[in-house]
Amino acid sequence: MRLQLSAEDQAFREEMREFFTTQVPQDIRDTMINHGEITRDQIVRSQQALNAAGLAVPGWPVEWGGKDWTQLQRHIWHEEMQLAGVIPPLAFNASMVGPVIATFGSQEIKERFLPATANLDIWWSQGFSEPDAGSDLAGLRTTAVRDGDHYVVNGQKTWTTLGQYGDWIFCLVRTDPDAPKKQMGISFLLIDMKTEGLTVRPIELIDGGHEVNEVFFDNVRVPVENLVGEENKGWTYAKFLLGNERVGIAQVGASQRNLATAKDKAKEMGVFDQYASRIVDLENQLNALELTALRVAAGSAGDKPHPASSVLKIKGSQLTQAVSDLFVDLEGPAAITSRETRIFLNNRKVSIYGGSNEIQRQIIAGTILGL
Amino acid sequence: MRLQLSAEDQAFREEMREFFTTQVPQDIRDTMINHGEITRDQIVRSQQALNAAGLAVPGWPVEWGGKDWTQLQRHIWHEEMQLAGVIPPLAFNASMVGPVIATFGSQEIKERFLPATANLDIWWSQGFSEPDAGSDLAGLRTTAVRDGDHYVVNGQKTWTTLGQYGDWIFCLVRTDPDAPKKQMGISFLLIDMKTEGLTVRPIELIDGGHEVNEVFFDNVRVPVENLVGEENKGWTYAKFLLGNERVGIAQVGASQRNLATAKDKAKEMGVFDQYASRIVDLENQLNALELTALRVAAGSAGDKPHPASSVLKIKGSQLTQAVSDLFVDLEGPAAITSRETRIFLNNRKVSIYGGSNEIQRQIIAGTILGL
Amino acid sequence: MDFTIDSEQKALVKAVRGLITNVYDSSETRREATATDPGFTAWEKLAEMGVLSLPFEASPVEVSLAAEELGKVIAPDPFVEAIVLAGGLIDALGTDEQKKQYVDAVAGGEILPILAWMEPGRRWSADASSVTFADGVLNGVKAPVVQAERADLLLVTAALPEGGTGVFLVEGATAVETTITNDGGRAATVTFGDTPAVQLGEGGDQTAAIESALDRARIAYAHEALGAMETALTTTVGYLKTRKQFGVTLNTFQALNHRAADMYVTLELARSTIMWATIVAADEDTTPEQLATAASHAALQTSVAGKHIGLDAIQLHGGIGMTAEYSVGHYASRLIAIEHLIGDADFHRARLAATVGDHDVFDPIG
Amino acid sequence: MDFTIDSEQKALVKAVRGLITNVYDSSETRREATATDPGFTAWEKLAEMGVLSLPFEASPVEVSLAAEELGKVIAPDPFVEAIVLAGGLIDALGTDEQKKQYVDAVAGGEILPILAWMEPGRRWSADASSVTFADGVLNGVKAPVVQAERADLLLVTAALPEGGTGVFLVEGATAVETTITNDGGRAATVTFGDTPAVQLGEGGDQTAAIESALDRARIAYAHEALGAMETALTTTVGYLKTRKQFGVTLNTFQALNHRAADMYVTLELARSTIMWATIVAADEDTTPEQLATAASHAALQTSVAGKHIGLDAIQLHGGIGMTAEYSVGHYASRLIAIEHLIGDADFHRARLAATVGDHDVFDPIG
Repeated sequence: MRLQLSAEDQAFREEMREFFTTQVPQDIRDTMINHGEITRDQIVRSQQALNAAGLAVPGWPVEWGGKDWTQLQRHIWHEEMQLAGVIPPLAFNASMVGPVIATFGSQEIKERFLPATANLDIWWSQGFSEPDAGSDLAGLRTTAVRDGDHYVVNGQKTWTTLGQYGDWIFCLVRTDPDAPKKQMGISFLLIDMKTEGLTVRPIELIDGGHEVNEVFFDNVRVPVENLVGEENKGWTYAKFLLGNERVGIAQVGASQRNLATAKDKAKEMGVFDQYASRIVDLENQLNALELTALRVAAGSAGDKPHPASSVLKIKGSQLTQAVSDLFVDLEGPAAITSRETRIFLNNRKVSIYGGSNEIQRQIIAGTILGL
Repeated sequence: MRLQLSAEDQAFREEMREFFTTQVPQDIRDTMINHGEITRDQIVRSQQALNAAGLAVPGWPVEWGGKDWTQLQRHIWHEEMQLAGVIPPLAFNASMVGPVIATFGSQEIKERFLPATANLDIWWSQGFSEPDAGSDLAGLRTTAVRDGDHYVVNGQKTWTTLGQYGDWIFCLVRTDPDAPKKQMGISFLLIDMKTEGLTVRPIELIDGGHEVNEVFFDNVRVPVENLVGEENKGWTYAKFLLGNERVGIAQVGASQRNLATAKDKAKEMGVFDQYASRIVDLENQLNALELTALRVAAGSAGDKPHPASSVLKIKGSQLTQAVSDLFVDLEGPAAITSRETRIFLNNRKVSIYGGSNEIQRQIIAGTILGL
Repeated sequence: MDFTIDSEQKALVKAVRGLITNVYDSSETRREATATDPGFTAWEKLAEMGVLSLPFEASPVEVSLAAEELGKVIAPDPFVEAIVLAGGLIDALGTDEQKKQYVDAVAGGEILPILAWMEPGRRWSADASSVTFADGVLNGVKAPVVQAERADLLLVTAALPEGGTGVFLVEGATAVETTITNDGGRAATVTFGDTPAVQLGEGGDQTAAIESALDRARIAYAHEALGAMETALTTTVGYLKTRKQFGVTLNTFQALNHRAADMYVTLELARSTIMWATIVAADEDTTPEQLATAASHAALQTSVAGKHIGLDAIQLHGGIGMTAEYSVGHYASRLIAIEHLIGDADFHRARLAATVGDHDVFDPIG
Repeated sequence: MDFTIDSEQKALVKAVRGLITNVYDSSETRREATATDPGFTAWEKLAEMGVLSLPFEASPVEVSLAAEELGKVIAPDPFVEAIVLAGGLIDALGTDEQKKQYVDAVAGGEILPILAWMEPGRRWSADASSVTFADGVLNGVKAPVVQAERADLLLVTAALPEGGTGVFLVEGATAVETTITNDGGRAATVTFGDTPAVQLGEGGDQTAAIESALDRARIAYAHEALGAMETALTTTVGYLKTRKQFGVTLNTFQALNHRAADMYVTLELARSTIMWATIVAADEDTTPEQLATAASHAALQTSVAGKHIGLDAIQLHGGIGMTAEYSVGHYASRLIAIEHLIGDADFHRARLAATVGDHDVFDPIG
């Protein structure tokens, strides 16, 4: 056991901190730290700044811009990024479709998409969830029927986050409706969102914002070369994608930064003493979460998700919400008009998406406890 | 809607308060209020004082000593009794076997048992739970086989509260092992605990106390005239018994009295300000509970249990435990030797017995919400 | 002690319910209403039915029953803000002449009055500090002021030169900057710069009357919240029964059912306290201190229960609960807003803590 | 940052586990041990194995690993009380001569030292107040003092005439009134009446050293609690898998499984903080302030997690969990006891609140 990072990791951490606090445009970091509205342009500029320094897609294979980092270094990278108020690389590109293409795609498809994906020249959207499926992802009904050199796609996706900015969308589609199990017969398809027959409809959320969308496919013709890997093997790639995203799942850096901001705010408002005990409780729990994330990062071998990932997801989402709740209460009567309240409402999503906390409990009970 | 009690109920309340605070021996009330150990003798003297005034078994038929009170009056009676630190009449006698005998027993059995039951000349024990049944009461396995004028009883009961003091025990026994459903073929039998073959073994609880017992039946011969009602109809009587006990289920008077004591204690120890917010929260919740109990009492018609009884059970047990927890924390370091900690540990039972809180949630979900 | 309502009150409930569920017949209708200024559409009908005259002509019981029905559909009309709070204050403090001038017009829906009492950086105090009155004019800033732009008459709390706080009437144009509130309503920052105003009533320190008016409003808000919580739970239960996942309806999953059961426990306990607070307010022997205690008990239950039920309603729905097209998210939004209009849980705990050591057992009917 | 333990440490864990699970091979064996004074039976074997010398010869890591193994079977032996706390204080403050006199004997199990620091009516303060030292004698009352009657050597904190608090050594008979603690241990009220005593170490105010010794003990207690929580959860999970009700095993009921999952979440988060606190204690650059912060973080996690896991373990068992013959109730009892030995959640929240405003983001490895 050792408290300090190794000299190497310590140097790595300082390098990251130095980069994030000096080389990413200040306007972007200020907007993040002050809970402002992030624009598409800011997300692109942020990722391109990272990518220029080779820091956008560390989890990818080295030949495609990745870094041969340890899990701990990837944790430090993510943590320092969040603490500095840097917008993390777009998850759809960096953590989702990128690794799938890099792992399962043909050389041709890799060359065609990976550089543009790392640099956010292509903005990817995710086409997984469907209206009637919810947590039951494999129950999807969007079909892709082969017609010569094309697939013809029909159906609907939903909860497509930031789909309004999307250039391309990676989709799970049903290519074999007669497969004996619903997990079979699914393929992983890349679709240009400008193709005829594809329409995006905004979904307004309860915070009044427009962050998710429905995407409709009406006889959308997709060239067969846009298939990733093999036909009907899409579920395997989807599981790989979903299991891949474990760095940063707890959003602990963001919550820590927010709690620090909340302290300043409480002091400014002259109510620090009243909230001190609540702040202590949150700091104590965030510290436990941060240390657990470190344990998971340090203890992860290879590409297997650590069984404690569900712990990080549950507690991480609860603390994101609890810190947000603190901001709302700090506002006092002004909460009724405050942006903090909209953020609080928006943050209800973090215990729902990416496998709801009920699903995570089910995973812990089943996989870890054997219940 | 009206805030005050009716003039009649107000007078009733004053009469009860007057009686409980002046006519029940002070030593008993002091022991209760100061969380002392209650003796068998104190329980008997308390009930006999109540019975002498006709206040021990108000829920019984008038001809057997009952009162033709409204549910609200029964609530007031119970509440004032608890606030005054009076030991409520022994539930096994007053709320369980008494009403069953009065409702389903023959005239002979009524005359034989009811007066002595009301006056606690007979101390009844309850023989319902069995070691392998838990919440699944109907899965009982103790058998009673007819042999001439007797039943021969074999098996084991457990969780028999205060069974060490018991004179008689009322038991659910299986008289027809071949009945098509497990709820059928059960009978309700009264057994003299001095009968040969019946042994009581103490169960020590985690607070170090001896409050529950196992009761073993080894060819215990019970005269057939000790059967209540009809053979194989015992489940009906048991359901009646279990549904009957809704007055006082929330123990709100006791919790209110305890919270008042806790306030005094916090003041004495000079830590009132530190605990004020927690005390407020408890008082707020107890007030909600008390008002809900009043609503239930006022809204109950006839003998149907009000659907909100499960609400009272869940919240009542949680608040009993929460007030107990406050006492432990007030003790500070002395908690490791304090009787309050043993009471706290003992109070874990209140969310387990009488239908655990998990069972109560199941009842609410199923019966009230239709889930 | 009697929690039942009489047949006239039942008829009132039925009438208000009929009216309001007709105006806001779906979540979509309500969304359309809040999308266009001033953000509510039932006002005239409520006036016609006499709902707006309840605080002046009936008891707090009728007021609360109406508020609860409005809460069940989270009607965006400012019944509590304008009628119970501002109207109630005119009724409580106004001179005969002022009452004559305003009460019928308020009850008739012709004049919408609003109380501007909250000040930036302060927390639900009944006294004013940053807005002052002197020499016939008001100066300072009030925020947030619900529906200030739509208001025909502002009642403004202001610090008096001689100490204490008075209520002042301002008609017509003031500097108002309006934003959409997080529950789809409107609130504004109102700036007074030498704004001429006359005091409501006989003058002098009116802090106690303001506090009591706030407490009555808190109780009415609590009933509005109660209605909202009830619908949020009913909607959630309905969803669990019908929504299928993994080939079965969600009520197959015991963990979700138990969460719903806990919501029911919370709802019924809150209901008892909130109903009781109304009965306390309606009782003629109630002192201002008793009213304050009852209002804080109701507000504390409302804050804690509103958050529990509102947020779990979203969680048990999953993604659909996050969308503006579906209803439950709006219920959660409104419940969070009410918490911060009536004073949050911390505020009411502190208010109750000031007296919790003065009594032994708290007796709600004593 | 490294949470892993080396092969020697793994061997230590294995050895301690082997020893202690042999001595306390069942819940029944432990009950028998606690039924007879002094209430523990592994002491000699722990001495033989060298476990009692760990605080003097090894790092806090080894101490914590041993404490955790003892916690897994809730061994009633006063390892933390006598060896980590009292022994640690002798080692930290004693003169060379005192150390020579006591350390080996303590490590060898020949002398059982106990620190008498808590005073009736006070809450976990490191300074003494009601026990005073003057003119070579102690006066006043200490309580509760764990295992005071069995102790061969009492270390007594006492207020000094010139201000500050010193640690004094008392050998042999003192007025001791022993009771059984709620977790089956022994604690006493110890009364000093002109009791002759000599100060440990060089004299003067020793409050800071006492505080650091308490903080090191808190971290060891936290590991003991961690071991207890782990067993409580494991036992509960095992019960859910095997116990049948309504004809099926309890793990058929999703609501119960989700409760167990929440216990696991609590356990793993507590584990991270508690392990980290040990690493902080083991680091040679750690300041007393950093040690105090780490200890309070660990203690706060321990209090909250211990209550959650201990009490839910009983609840998920049902009636059997309430009985002294079954194990989980004793785990809950010990967890509640530890909370009140190390300072409860309120105490540590207040302690952390004193500095929480001084830093921006709290960095556990900075």
